[in-house]
Formats: sequence, C-alpha cells, structure tokens
Amino acid sequence: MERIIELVEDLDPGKVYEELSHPGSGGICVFFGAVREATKKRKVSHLFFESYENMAIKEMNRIADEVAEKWNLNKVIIKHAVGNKKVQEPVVIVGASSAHRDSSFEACRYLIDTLKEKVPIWKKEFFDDDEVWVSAHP
Amino acid sequence: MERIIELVEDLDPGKVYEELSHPGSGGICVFFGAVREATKKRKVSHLFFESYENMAIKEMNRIADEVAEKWNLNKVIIKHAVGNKKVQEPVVIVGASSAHRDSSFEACRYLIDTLKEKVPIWKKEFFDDDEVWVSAHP
Amino acid sequence: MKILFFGITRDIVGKPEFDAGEFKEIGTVGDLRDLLNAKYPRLKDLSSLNFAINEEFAEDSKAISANDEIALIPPVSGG
Amino acid sequence: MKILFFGITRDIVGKPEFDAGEFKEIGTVGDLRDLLNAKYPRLKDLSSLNFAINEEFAEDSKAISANDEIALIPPVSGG
Repeated sequence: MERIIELVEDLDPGKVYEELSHPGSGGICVFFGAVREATKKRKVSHLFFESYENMAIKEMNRIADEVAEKWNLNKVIIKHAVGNKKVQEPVVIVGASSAHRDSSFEACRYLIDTLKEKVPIWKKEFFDDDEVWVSAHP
Repeated sequence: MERIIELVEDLDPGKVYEELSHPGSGGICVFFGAVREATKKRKVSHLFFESYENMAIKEMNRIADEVAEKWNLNKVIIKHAVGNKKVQEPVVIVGASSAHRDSSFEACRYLIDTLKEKVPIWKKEFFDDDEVWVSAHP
Repeated sequence: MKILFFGITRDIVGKPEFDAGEFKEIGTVGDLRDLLNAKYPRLKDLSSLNFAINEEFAEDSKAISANDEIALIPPVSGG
Repeated sequence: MKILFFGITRDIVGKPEFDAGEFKEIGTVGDLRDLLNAKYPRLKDLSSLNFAINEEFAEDSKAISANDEIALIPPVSGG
C-alpha cells in the first residue's frame, strides 16, 4: 500500500484524485475537513492549527499501518494543514483507494476518526472578541 | 440544498472540492469510481458507458431529493461519465457537503449505492478478445 | 408510441429504436413484454428486464398510450 | 531533558519549551505531572492531559531519562 502523509501550510484539494488513482482501484473515497463560518452559532473569523510535527507524522503513519492491516487498499492519503485557515479553506484531507467501494469508505472513515482522536494537532477558534482552544476544557 | 447533476463525456475530478465547498460545511465526503485494469482476473482494455439520458438525469435528481430529505446537507454532486473510458479514468463522482462529517459520509454512501441500483446507465467491459454488458446475465 | 432499447437489449434487437407500428394493439407493459419475448427470445435470458414509460419505471400492469415513449431497461450497471 | 508545551498548555505555562533544569530529580511521568500541576494549577482544569516521551504517548508510570524529549499533549483537536 502506497501512502502520502503530510503536514503543510496549504492543502491542494485539486490533486487528490491523481494522488489516489491506481490501476487496481475501482473505488476512491475522500474526506475533506473545512473551516465552517460558525461554531455553536458564533461567527468564526478563522482557525489556527499547530502540531507536534514529528509525533504527528509518526501517528499518521501508525494510522496508515492500521488501515493497511484492516483493509485491502492500494493507496492512502493523510494530509493536515497547519497555521491560519479561513472559512471554506480545507484543513484536512484523508482518502483511501481500493478495488471495491466498501473498503474505501470504511478505511476513509477510520482515517478521519482516528486522526481526530490520536494525532497531536490542536485547533484554536478565533471569534471577533475571543479565542478558544477547541476541546481543551470539559 | 444545492445540487450539481451531470452526465458528461469527461469528468474533472480536480474541481470537486470547490464544487462542494460551502461556508456552512465542515465535512465533505466524495466517492470517485474509476476504471480498474482487471475484472475477475481478466485484463480490461476499456469500458463503455451509455445512458438513457433524460431518465438518468431524472433519477439522479430523485436521489438528490432523497438525500436532502434524509440528511441535513448543504450541497451534493452526482456526475457520471458516458462514452469510452480507459483504465484509471474516473467514471462517476458523487459527494455531499454538510456541517458535520457523519451526514457527509452517510449521504455519500447512499448516493453511490442508489445510483448503482437505480440510474439507467449501462457499462460494457471490453477485453482483448471479448466484450460484455455488465450484470446483464445471471 | 416509440420503443427505445438500451445496453444489451439494443444488441439483441439489433437497433436502438422502434416506432412500433407493429405493436399498435398492445394494452399494457406486460403485453409488450410478452410480444418482445416471443420475437426476441434472448431477452428472457437477462437477469432482469424493467420497462419505463415516459422516463418513469412502470410495472407490467401499467397501460400504454399511443404517444408514450417506452424504454427497455436491462440490469443497470453505472458507477 | 526537554519539555515541550503545545496548544493551551503553552498558553498556561507562558512559553513553548523548558530545558527543565528545575525538574532534574523527577522519576516518572506521574512525578512530572504532579510538579507541573502544583506550579500551574490551570493544567488541572483541562479535559485531559497526556504526556509523550520521545514522540510516543507515555503512561504516568513511565520512567523519564535525562535525555528524553517530553511533550504535554492537551486534548487534540485536529481535523
């Protein structure tokens, strides 16, 4: 299984098909996470993402190892943005490419769920008059 | 809910993020179907797709109506290619954009499953020495 | 009445469309199915064969009118 | 030993990194947690606080060595 794993300033969502395309793949499932204009009815001005870079890359590789073991995949992609991100900009792209669609959907869902649970990346929401590290407090 | 529904000669997978991006969407799930190099171990030279165009568009709109009713979505896309398609070319793109990821995954899966079941599009597989309408016979 | 053939049904019948003068007297989708099956027995080998009237799936009991557009819908295989 | 602070822990502590001379005598992750909690009580308000040693998650019982890179991992929120 090939993998593309990256932490970058700017994600390019336009390349995802060619990145996941493979002669043995009939199904490619991709999830894009994007900045929403509002959280709990409060208007968001932008988000800021920071990571513990080396550990984040290590954890992303661990997740790729896990999906390679659970499903029969040809390629996976796990990319996350860092820095400031405006509304509608992509912040995460994960995807899986496989012979049939079941595996691509299941693996893609696992990729994003596990990334959100395990990978040391932190998001701060900026509002006009406030800023909050997401999930930091109960 | 906005919708983009098309039957076209050539799909452009590079535009899918901008087509589904929406200020209220935090999650965008996309499925690409592509031509595989082999079916049941036989090498495929290319596929040919034909449709009953007006009815196919009508059925695709019906599927969009269904997902709009079942989930809270901002945008959906349902595009299918017609004509001859080579290995690794995209043949179908479906996607859903919503506030949270659950809805986008579930709707995207429903879109492709229902399209494959209901929309009057037919695929012929071409091998070096044979050609077969897929699923025509038991 | 016009009858459209798609996918393998077009291959079996040998053309994409009938103007269906010869099927003038038929009453329902089921009647048309019987007539076509008799004339083109290979239609009976298909996994399934649905019919559409004016771009909507139609049961065998559905009546056919003189100006309808009928289509034969063999097993679909998009995606 | 180096201690890295990310996200809200950096805001609480007021800097991104310690060289940790003052924590020289600690034996385990749990000891470090207790010391930091005493010095920066706001750490105790977090939903959770994990530690990593050399880029791997580490339990409180894990021993810390002189050359380790320690990181405070408040609740992650990528994606």
